[in-house]
Amino acid sequence: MKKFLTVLLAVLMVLSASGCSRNQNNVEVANKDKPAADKDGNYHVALCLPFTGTSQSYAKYIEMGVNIALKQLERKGWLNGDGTGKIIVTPFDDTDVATEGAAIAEKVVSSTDPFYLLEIGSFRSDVSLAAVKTYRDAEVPQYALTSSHKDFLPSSGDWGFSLSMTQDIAASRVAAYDIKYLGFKKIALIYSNDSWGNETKTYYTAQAEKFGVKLLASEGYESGTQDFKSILTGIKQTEPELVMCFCAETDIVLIREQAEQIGLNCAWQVSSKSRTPNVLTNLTEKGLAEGLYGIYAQSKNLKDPVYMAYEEIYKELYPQVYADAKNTTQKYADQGYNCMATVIWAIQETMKTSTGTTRQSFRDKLATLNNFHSVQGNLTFAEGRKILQIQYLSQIVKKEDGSFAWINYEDIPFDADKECGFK
Amino acid sequence: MSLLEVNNLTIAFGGLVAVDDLSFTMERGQITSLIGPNGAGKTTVINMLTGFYTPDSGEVKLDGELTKGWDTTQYVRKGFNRTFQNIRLFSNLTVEDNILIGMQHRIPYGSFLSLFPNKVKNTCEREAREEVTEILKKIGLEGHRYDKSTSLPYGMQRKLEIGRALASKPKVLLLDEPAAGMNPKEKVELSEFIKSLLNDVDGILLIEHDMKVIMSISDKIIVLNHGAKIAEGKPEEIQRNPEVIEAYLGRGGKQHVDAGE
Amino acid sequence: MFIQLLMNGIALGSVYALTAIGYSLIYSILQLINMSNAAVFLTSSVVFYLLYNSVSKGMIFVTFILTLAFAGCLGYIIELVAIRPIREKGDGNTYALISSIGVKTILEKVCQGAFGSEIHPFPTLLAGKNIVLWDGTKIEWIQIIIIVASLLILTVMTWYTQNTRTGRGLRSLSQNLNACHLMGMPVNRLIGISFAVGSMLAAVSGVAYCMYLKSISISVGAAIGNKAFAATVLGGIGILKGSVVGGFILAIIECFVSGYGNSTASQFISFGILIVMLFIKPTGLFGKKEQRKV
Amino acid sequence: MKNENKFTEIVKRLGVRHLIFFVTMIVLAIVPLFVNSYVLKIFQSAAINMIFGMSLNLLMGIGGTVSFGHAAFYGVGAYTTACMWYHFGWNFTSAFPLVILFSAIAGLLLAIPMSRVTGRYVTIITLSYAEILNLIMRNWTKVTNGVMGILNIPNIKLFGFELAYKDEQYWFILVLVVVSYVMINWLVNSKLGRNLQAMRDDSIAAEAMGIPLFSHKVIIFTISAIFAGIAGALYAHIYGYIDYTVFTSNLSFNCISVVVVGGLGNFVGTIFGALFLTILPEMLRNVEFLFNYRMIVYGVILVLVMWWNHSIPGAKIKAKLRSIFNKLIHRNVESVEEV
Repeated sequence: MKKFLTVLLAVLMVLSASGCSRNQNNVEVANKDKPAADKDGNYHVALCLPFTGTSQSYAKYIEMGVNIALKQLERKGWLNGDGTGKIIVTPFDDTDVATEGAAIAEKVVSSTDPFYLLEIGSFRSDVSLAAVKTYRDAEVPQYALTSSHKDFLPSSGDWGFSLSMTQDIAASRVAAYDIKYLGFKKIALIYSNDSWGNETKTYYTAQAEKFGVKLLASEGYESGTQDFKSILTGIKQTEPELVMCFCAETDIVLIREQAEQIGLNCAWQVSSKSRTPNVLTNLTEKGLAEGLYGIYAQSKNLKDPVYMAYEEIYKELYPQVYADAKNTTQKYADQGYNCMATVIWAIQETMKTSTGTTRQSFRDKLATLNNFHSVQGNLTFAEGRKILQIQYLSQIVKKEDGSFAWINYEDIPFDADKECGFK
Repeated sequence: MSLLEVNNLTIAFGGLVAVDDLSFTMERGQITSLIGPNGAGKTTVINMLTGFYTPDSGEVKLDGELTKGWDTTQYVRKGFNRTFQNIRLFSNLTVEDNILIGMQHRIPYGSFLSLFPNKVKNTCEREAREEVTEILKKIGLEGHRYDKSTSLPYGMQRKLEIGRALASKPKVLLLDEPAAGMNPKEKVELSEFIKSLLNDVDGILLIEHDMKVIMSISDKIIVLNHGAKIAEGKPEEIQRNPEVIEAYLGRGGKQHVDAGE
Repeated sequence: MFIQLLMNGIALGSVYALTAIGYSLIYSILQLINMSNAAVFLTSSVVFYLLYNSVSKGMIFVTFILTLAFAGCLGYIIELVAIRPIREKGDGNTYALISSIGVKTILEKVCQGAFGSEIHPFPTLLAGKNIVLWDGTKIEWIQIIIIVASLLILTVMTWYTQNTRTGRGLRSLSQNLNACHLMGMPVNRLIGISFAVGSMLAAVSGVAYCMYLKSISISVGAAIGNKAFAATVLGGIGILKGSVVGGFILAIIECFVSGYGNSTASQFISFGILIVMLFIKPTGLFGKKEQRKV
Repeated sequence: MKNENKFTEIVKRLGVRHLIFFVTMIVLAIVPLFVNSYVLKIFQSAAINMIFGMSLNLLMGIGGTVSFGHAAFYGVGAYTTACMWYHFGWNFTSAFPLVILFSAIAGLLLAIPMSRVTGRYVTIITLSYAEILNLIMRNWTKVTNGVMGILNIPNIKLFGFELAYKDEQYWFILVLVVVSYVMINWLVNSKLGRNLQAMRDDSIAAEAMGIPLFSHKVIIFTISAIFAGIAGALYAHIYGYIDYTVFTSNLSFNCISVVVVGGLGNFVGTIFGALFLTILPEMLRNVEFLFNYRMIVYGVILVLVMWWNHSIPGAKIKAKLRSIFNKLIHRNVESVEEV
């Protein structure tokens, strides 16, 4: 038995040492220049989102946005205008788990039939981060539209894209609005203790200190916490004027409810992540909606023709979802639509060029996105492909007919970037 | 100097005195039996002699050496080993492995040497397996070396358990009702077998209910009742001792025997 | 502040206690930790919500009864399908435990599929009314109702196991399963009933918790399962009284620490106490030290 | 009865299990030559799960302790090698001794409370222990970079020779699988291994035979934790990104399923268990209608496997099958001391 064993070990050693002589099936060096269209001219896009698990609703909304953009393109006769040149989206479910994201990346990167032009997703930053190495090594564009982790773009080489602001700008602007515009001095902070929440806390606190305001309390809670009463009781002692919440929409509803239960009366603010119709409907039913501040990335100009066309198809394809959200479109659906719209634009631009649409040409074109007329105002990829979006203060106000709605203060005489010294 | 000295051993479980001021001695080369009705504290004595229970008071001397403060591993290393009232074999291990476990403290290599193949480990294992063959011959289980211990019939399992205890070459072998559940023919065979064990161990403490077995092979008998020693002596004396009869047969039985005299 | 935290702790403690009784009941009978209990907690809350919005529009009490019935059947079916065949072969409980993990995955994923990951408002009893103490502490009536309910259920359960025939049957099962077989008791039916009762308890605590939060989302059962389980062991596994006291202690400590300290520290402490406790007195607060039967 | 014994003796000496193991390893070794990098990645994670599964099987199958927190040691191994790279730039080989040391310490720390209590507390202690370690990973920001996780962990460097290509990495993991299997079998077929199995079957009888229960429990926990730590370190370098969300109780449950599906105490079974339970979710990913019911099918399979292996109706069917190739299959461990 011992002889048998040593023979086997020797075989394995030889195989691993002879690594360099095998065929190059691991890293598709040449793929980035391969024309992305398959034999009948269609382009394939991988959509990797948490279709099951605790963020499945967000995944559903993003997919809706993508489908609306595709339906619009279909009505215009697809890419070539004559019904050919379709874009085929293949969904993958990463169940919000990092290892799943990495496994899907491997599948997308190595698949030759269908040959994917790019990958859209995933929803949470750490799932996208788990896959960034694979996409970078295989040189496949990774469009993590909702990833705001500061390490995502730098570590993705030049193959990563995102439609979310990184927190160093976004969180600082929120601090500018709260302190400089709304004039709050006594501020307490609640944040979810994950990579997103932690980052927002760091930049928000730093910016507040720059404005000479020291936070009364800064309470992080472990994900999965549902009883916030004790944290809120601690905060109530500090008698804050404003409580800033960097948390998901499920948490803010609980926090607002329980704050009411323990009699913590002050102003409340959420970040763009929880400025959603679902928060509006939940809080309205509990009578706590009035006055909640929020942040809205980009302006949703309801009269804008691009938005009107998008809303038309939205109502047509998803009437129930539209009605549930009190006749407004979901934020993540807008972002999904924008993402797909930019992809369609980049493909159409590169189709005309000599090399045709390849991963490399698509990536180079997409990186030059400038003042792209999207559903949420103009999108521009600044240096390092950082997205520059305008952020507006937003609030739930009571309309004449007694109902509540999110409104954006777009025309206020206040420039957050100047206050934070970004300009 | 006697092999084993037990002086004023006492233990109580939450007020109930299980063994009350028990003293006796065991001589070398003898089979000493411990008898008494159920609940007399026989098994508790064995548990105290193997370190499972620590007595409230009293002391035990093995070859003059005090056993105070020993833990179960020291009891085994110093020369105690036992079988159990209801058989406790290692169900997933083979017959051979069960016996190897019995002699594990005599196999002279530690956990570190167990982790990789080395000469010391190989030689020790080979010698141990040879010794297992001898023990298997002695208990008549040569053919079952690689069978699972639970697949053996009841009588063989009993013998295996004794073989396992033998494998650790104890000075004092404690047998807890070895003959339980056996038919008369097996009992006679077992008595002979226990008698033959005397040339492997220094002394045997036997707990048994079957009077035929006790009377046929015991050199000295100690009778317990409610944890206290009520009689000690040769088998013939014990047979006629009135307290013993009363303890066993109750008051009525005593007159009957007196009448029969 | 102190009283507010105390009240938070007591209310949360009663939810832990209710779930812990479910674990303790099944553990005391089968020495099996029923992992699917946390999933039943979630499923029953989801079923309550769906029923409330569809079949028994607005009638909380009717929906509650329907949910209890559903949970009871679910518990019985889980035992019948996933636990009984494995338990009867007698290979030790590890395998029944793994099967209950399988059931947990199934139930959780079915709920996630059916319910989506959004948060929805949940009906509650005596909404909006609350008592204001002298130092401004506000106590909701729902908190008091839950505390009363958990103590009530504890007394009912102890009375049930002491005096009724099936109750005594359940207790005798926990002493010696095989002996009950010999006595001709319908062991399988009794174990089925104990699973059903355990699941109903999980349903009650699930609905109570959602009423306490006045909202429901699919991550509602996640944290509670582990905490209730820890409470069971802290109080002395298998002892109903122990799981209730263990639940209250754990919750009160958790609330005080996250009130004065921060929520991360409270998680450290609640699990840390458990391990320290097991180091000092492994059998838990009410467990008796067992003499090793050799 | 006579010839039957002779045959079992031959089988025992030849070790049919080792034969099956080495044949499987040969087959797995040639896989990279036929398969694209996606499937190769699945086999890589299957190989890592083999080491992780064997480490738990050592603890459960041989040591007799069901641990619900094995992901904790996996995490300690992963974070040790990642932090050594993140703070000091060490590569895999230089961090390896530390991986072994810290995993061993983590195993030791769990062994102490574990050996003081009876079986029924096993579940809650291991669960809480893993939960505490996860909290430490999440909040010790200075060392583990906290919730942000550690990114861009480089490929494995073996004495300066970087394993850049996937199949090289895969073969390296296979070598470690073989080495782990061999070392574990050395341990199992030794005095220590026998003593541990005796403790597993009946701790009172084992104590009566003079086996020091506490020290043996500590040894088995430490060794099992070391192998789990090695698997974690491999995960860190192969996937290149780790954070606290990876090392949760789900990972521990998956590992328990791998061990139990493969058969307690049966290390070749763990190899197949790891293969089956790593490839299965991937296969389900492609089946269109099963799209988001993947995990439900996983749960159903878990229940079915338990039903197949350990239930009376399942046993009846298996008995019929067993009578067909009765001689070859070596029986697994039937029962474990009460949990």
